Amino acid sequence: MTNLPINGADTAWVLASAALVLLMTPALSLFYGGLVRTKSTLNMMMMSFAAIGVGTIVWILWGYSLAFAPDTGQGLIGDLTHVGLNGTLNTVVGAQGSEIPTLAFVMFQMTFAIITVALLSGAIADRAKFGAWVVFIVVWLTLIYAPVAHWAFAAQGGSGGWIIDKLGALDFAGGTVVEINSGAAALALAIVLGRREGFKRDAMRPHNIPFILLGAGLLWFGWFGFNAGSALAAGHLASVAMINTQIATAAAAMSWIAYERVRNGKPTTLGVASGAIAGAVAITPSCGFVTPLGALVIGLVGGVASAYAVSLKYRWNYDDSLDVVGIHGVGGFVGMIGIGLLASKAANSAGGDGLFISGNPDLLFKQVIAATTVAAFSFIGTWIIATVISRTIGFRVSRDQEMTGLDTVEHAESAYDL
Amino acid sequence: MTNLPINGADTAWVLASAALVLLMTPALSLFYGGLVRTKSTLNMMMMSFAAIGVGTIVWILWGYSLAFAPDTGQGLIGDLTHVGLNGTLNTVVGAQGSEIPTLAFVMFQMTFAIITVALLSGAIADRAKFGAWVVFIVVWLTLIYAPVAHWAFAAQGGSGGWIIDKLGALDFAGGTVVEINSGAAALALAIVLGRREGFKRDAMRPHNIPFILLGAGLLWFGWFGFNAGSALAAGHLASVAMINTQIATAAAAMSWIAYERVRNGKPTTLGVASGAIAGAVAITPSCGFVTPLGALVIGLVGGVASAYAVSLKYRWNYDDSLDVVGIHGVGGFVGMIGIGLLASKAANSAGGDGLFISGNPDLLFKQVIAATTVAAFSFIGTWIIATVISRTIGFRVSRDQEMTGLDTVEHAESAYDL
Amino acid sequence: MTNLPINGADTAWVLASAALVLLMTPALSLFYGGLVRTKSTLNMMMMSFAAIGVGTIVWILWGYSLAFAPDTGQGLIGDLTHVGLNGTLNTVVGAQGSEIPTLAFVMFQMTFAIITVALLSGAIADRAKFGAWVVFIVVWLTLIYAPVAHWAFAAQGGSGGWIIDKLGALDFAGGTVVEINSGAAALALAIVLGRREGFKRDAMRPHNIPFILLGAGLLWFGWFGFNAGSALAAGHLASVAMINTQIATAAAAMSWIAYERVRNGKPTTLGVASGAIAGAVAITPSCGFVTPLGALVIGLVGGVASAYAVSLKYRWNYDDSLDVVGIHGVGGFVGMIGIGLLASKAANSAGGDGLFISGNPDLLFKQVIAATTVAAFSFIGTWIIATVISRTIGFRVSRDQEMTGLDTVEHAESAYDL
Amino acid sequence: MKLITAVVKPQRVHAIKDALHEAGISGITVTQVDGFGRQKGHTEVYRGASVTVDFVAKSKLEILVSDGDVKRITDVIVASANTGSIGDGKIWVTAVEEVIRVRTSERGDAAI
Amino acid sequence: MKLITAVVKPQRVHAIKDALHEAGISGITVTQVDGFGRQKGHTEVYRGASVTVDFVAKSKLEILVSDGDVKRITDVIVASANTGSIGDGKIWVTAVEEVIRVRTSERGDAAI
Amino acid sequence: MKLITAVVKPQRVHAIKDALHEAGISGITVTQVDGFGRQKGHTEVYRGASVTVDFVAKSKLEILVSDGDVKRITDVIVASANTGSIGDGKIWVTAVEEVIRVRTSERGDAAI
Ligand SMILES: Nc1ncnc2c1ncn2[C@@H]1O[C@H](COP(=O)(O)OP(=O)(O)O)[C@@H](O)[C@H]1O
Ligand SMILES: Nc1ncnc2c1ncn2[C@@H]1O[C@H](COP(=O)(O)OP(=O)(O)O)[C@@H](O)[C@H]1O
Ligand SMILES: Nc1ncnc2c1ncn2[C@@H]1O[C@H](COP(=O)(O)OP(=O)(O)O)[C@@H](O)[C@H]1O
Repeated sequence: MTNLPINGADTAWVLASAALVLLMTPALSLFYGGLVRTKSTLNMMMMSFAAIGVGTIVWILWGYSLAFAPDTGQGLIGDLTHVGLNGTLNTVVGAQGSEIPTLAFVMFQMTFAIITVALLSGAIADRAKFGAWVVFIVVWLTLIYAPVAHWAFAAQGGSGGWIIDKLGALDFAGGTVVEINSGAAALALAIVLGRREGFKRDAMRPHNIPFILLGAGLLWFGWFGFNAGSALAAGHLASVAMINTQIATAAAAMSWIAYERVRNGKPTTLGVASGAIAGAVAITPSCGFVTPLGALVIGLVGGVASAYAVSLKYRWNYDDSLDVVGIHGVGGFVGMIGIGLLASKAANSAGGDGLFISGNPDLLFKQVIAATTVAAFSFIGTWIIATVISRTIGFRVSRDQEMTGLDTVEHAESAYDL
Repeated sequence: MTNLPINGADTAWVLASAALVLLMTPALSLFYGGLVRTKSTLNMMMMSFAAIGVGTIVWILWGYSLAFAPDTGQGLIGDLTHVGLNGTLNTVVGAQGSEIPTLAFVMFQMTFAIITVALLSGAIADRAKFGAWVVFIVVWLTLIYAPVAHWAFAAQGGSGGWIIDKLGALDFAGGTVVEINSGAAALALAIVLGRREGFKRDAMRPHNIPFILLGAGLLWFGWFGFNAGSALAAGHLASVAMINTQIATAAAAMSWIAYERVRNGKPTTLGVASGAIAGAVAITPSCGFVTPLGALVIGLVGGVASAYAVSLKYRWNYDDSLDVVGIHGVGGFVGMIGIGLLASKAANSAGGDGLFISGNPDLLFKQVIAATTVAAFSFIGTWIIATVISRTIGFRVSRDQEMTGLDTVEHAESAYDL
Repeated sequence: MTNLPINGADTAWVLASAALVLLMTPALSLFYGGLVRTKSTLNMMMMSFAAIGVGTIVWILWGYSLAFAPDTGQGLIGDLTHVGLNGTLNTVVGAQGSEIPTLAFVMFQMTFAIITVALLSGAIADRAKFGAWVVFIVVWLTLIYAPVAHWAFAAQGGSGGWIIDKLGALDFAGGTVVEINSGAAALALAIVLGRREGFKRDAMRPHNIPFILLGAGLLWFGWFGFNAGSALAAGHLASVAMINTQIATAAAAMSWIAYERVRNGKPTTLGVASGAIAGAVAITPSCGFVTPLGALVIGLVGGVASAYAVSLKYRWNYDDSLDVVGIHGVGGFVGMIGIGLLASKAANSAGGDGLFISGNPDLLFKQVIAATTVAAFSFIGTWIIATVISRTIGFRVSRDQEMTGLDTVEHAESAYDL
Repeated sequence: MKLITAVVKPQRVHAIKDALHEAGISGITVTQVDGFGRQKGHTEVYRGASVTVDFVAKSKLEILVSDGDVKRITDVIVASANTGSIGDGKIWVTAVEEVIRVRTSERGDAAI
Repeated sequence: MKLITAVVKPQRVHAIKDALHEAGISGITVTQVDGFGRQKGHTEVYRGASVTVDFVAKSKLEILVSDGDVKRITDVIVASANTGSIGDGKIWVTAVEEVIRVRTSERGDAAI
Repeated sequence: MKLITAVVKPQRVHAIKDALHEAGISGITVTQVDGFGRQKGHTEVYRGASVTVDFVAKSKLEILVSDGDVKRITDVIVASANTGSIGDGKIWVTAVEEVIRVRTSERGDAAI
């Protein structure tokens, strides 16, 4: 079989980006691992690594096909053409002149699926059975992630996913697919599994904040692949996406700690790390559609919104342990709505103009529909999946095991022996 | 001197890949550093950094020339044309249309030499004199690594290295040069240096498992440069190599812990990290020759094979402290033989068809010859080198120093002061 | 607006490089964080993250314009054309055939500004008010960094920055802008803030040396983007810059520990990490102008020079706590003067020939002028800025707060809860 | 004056501290210790090699009290430390000849 | 023989050690402990949630001395540990029935 | 009842524990401590600056025993802790007035 011609520069950029995004999941494992108490550090990290391991297999066997194979007709799901990566060798995808090998695209998208499910583990820190988590990954990627990815990412000339091809809402790098999806699913998981022993009573200090900062630094680094790589080409669009990512991430890190400074008196390192993530989340859907100054606004707002949102769990009594809802859910909404307000064709002529640019609320409206539909679907779907797992094989360890800590209980290991 | 024209996209990819592979050695130092006890953490990491420092100098002064300069005639070694990187400025290497600057290639290959020798340090953890290790690096890279790299990597239109140009065995990214070579050499080193004080008696728990996981994550990331970069071009082949790397690494991480779950009752985080490395090792020679489903098989087998193999040292009483033999040696064989069985021209028309694809055992036969020859050469050569060092300057610290720990003894430092 | 055409390969390389350089600041935070005592680890890391956050905002609002907008006439500073990144969307910069999007260049240069100011924090470890540090970042980037970057980096066909366009001194990747600038500024800061409680009296051991090594490893990795990315194209020049970076970094790591071995009896891990940074610093200005063997010499000298220089603070009684002066200041001078001696048109025909190559001291002379002028400007300017901050809002915490440690005092956090 | 030493489960320290506080004790010195006793440790597995961690993490509390308070305070500790399961720990009492408060040089009961 | 136990501020340990050394004491055993007392801990904040760290890090020194040295040595410790601020710590003295040096099996005052 | 306290080299703890076990002792409480004594620490070097680490890591064992067991048990410890080199450590014995097992409230020898 002859290889179809590709654009080498774009391929180089997408391959590099795929490597960067893959790194984000180990980075997340460090970020999450540092946030929990010593006794379940390894379990926390292991949940991310399981997402990589299991997610990869699911993706190549059927996940990619469900998400990106030709639509079955209603814009809801792909067909089984590419099961087992059938038909992806030596073929290409992408706009004319900007083709890349299909496998580069499969790889790049795989890393998105992996990190999205890994993010969810933050909601159920310290208390989930590892075996149940593995089962959850398989089911969730199949029933929730693949369809949502299809909706928002599978552009097939008008007959692909309903969000991108029919509704016409804009989501550059996964504000719906990754962020709102993970935020909503995390809320469902946190509710179904219930609160940790000692929630609101015991001090649950992060056990290793340098790990959190390093994790955040590596996530920041990887996010350039995530966002700028989503241009699928090395050019102007990737450049604007990259600098917007930098700006919003930096701005949110600063606005989070400014908010903390006012509210609690001190800017914290955990705040700077959390703010960075919140900003990167908020700019994820919007990085390819707004100008740098638009990104600055989205970042500043995203940081404060999430800094505020992470306290709600104490008020509303759900134990979203590592704040997936407050950071990814809320940040995702900020980004999607930010597009509706601030998108500008000056940044991307193939994008749109938001309310503040054109005075026209059309785009905003579409953004809200996309965001809320994904949130609702993901919340309900995840709630059902988690409930079924809970009632069958059980999703939570016993109270005693939880007190002892998951590292010895689930993995027969201790994180440190200093 | 005018610069010869190059392919910018391919150059960009190879430069990025070289950076990725260089990162693997600090990543390895973290992986290895976390595996040992606190008292020799720094020494463990230092051995890797010495490999970078000394390896770089050896490589530019004579290593590159021995490996890649024109063959001296028998397919065994390169000549001295490029000593001191003579004749490498502003010249190019690579297939027509896909040329890259020679220095990019020199740099990329240098990172392979560095990590290969760094890997060996795992076999002699906690007990080697640092000065002797530095001497060993120089000698081993010269007498063992450079020839083997020449054999398998120096394609010179039929008159280059014997494995690639005469035998015609396939090794995409270093299953022989890096993996089997390091595994066999590690076994020789472990035997010559002897067992650690307390081997099989004392509990030698890894002192920092989060470091191990982070190291594994960074190695995984860097391995994309290692394997996909070995295509030396940003195109279809790099893409298939990258996704195969991802698939096998993920699959082996999962198959290792599945095996552990059955044998010991629990899936461990050290297992997931070890399995990932084992899978990446197994796919290293094969990533550019098999289909994604082939990579899945190789990964699943590689993980279980290495999980089984790492216990052998307790039975056979050699103290390969950090399991270089069980992971790199065994994984390298799995990958080389995997090519003989599963290689498919559908993945790479310039490759071959394995036994299971074509029914023809020819390729398998060549793979076995290449693998066993390298193993034998490396084992014997390393055994001689290590023995000479032992008998002259001494390779092992005193029993007392070993008990105290190498960090204070060899480096006058302590890893932590928390 | 139509996008101006770009070179995709060069764009891919610059985008990848920008990501690499951004990663250097979190890496630095780890390097610095590991060097201090536990009680101010987070503050140390936070200073770097603040440099990212604040630096990004300053850069896009006015910093980039001051540095790279058209010169105001004397070669001293850029005008306000690009305030708020005005006029940078969809435009290009770069030589013909090698154009990249302006935003890619803005992003790449931003990462340089960030890390330069972050470096300074090493001089004032354990004792600076966080709020004052934030103010300092804004002022310093504006008044010191932006002008110096303009001088040495803003080539505008003869009418740009005075160092590059008038004097004609050579600085490939920031020996003046980043290294000498940070070294001189660090000295001023250390003097203005004064010595730490217990300087020379108390043992101030690094609290986490594995972090230092990992930080050094990531810095090394990122430095390829820093130096080879400064070619702004993926070709011969980037390749020579990359391999020179590798060679000098490795050589200096080795020469530092060889020097230590002789002076103190043991090669240390902190030495290998410090030497690597010193070598990377020394090759920063010279990487694109010397041959690989020239890089080897610069690295060997740079390592020893810095290893010697870091002890001077005890003799001269200034508390440059983490040795910014000894490593970046001294290394920067080694590199700038190294060009004057060893530069060769064989490596870069657009460069020059140094004294040892051509026998002509012309270039050396220019190099010395550039280096000393930047050092003087930076030292005096920073001294004034720091003094003003000290006398107004105060730059240093109280003696009691310093004894307690900045993490609890300034950030209400503890690094570890193991 | 007496010194009451109690080796207890770490997770009970918080409750014991509260109970002591209520009983009028404000000063306590706590040390992290490894306990060997009837309660056994656990097994860990690293690359197939089993490692027995044969101690159990415990907290040791030291409390200086006046002679008359010994019974009352040990009772408080027993009550608040008890979980009824093995490994709940031990309390022992020793005589103290002198107590000094560093800050004021007060001695005896006044220094407690 | 007596055992002098002193719970003091960690930053004073260096000075105390020097003072003791001058007073002829060369053997000391030091333990890192958490102190609860009049001196309160501090508050930390993580994502808006306040966490009270209710103990203060202290160092516990144990020193075996001959009967006749008790007063002199406790005075030395008080003098060198005192900063005049709350939390300076406590010293207590208990009787020791026997002391043995492991290396030589010496007993009593000779073993100190 | 008596409390035997032994400060020993960490690398001997395993052997001592085994020896005590054989001697019928099952309960021990171990603390990581820093020892200052005749055995000196070591020197570290950071960027050319020498740092003296003037303590040596030691383990402190505390063992409650019945009065009659003191001699036998201290002998066991001496025998198993001894390496003949400086820094082998010290053992001291103090009187204990009361021992209580938390779980059962048993007192005296029965609680040991
Ligand atoms: N004889 C002893 N001397 C010193 N400490 C002891 C002794 N016996 C028990 N301990 C301490 O008390 C802890 C609890 O004892 P253990 O025998 O496990 O349970 P229990 O107290 O319920 O019988 C042990 O972990 C150890 O720290
Ligand atoms: N009754 C006590 N028993 C044991 N330790 C005590 C007691 N009271 C105080 N301490 C120890 O002494 C330390 C200092 O005591 P604190 O009350 O804070 O200040 P001060 O000694 O100045 O009154 C405490 O942190 C604690 O470790
Ligand atoms: N007077 C003392 N009081 C308390 N602990 C002591 C005393 N003397 C020694 N020690 C402890 O015993 C340990 C060993 O003592 P050292 O003088 O080094 O050796 P040796 O016991 O062989 O004479 C010391 O590290 C210290 O922890």
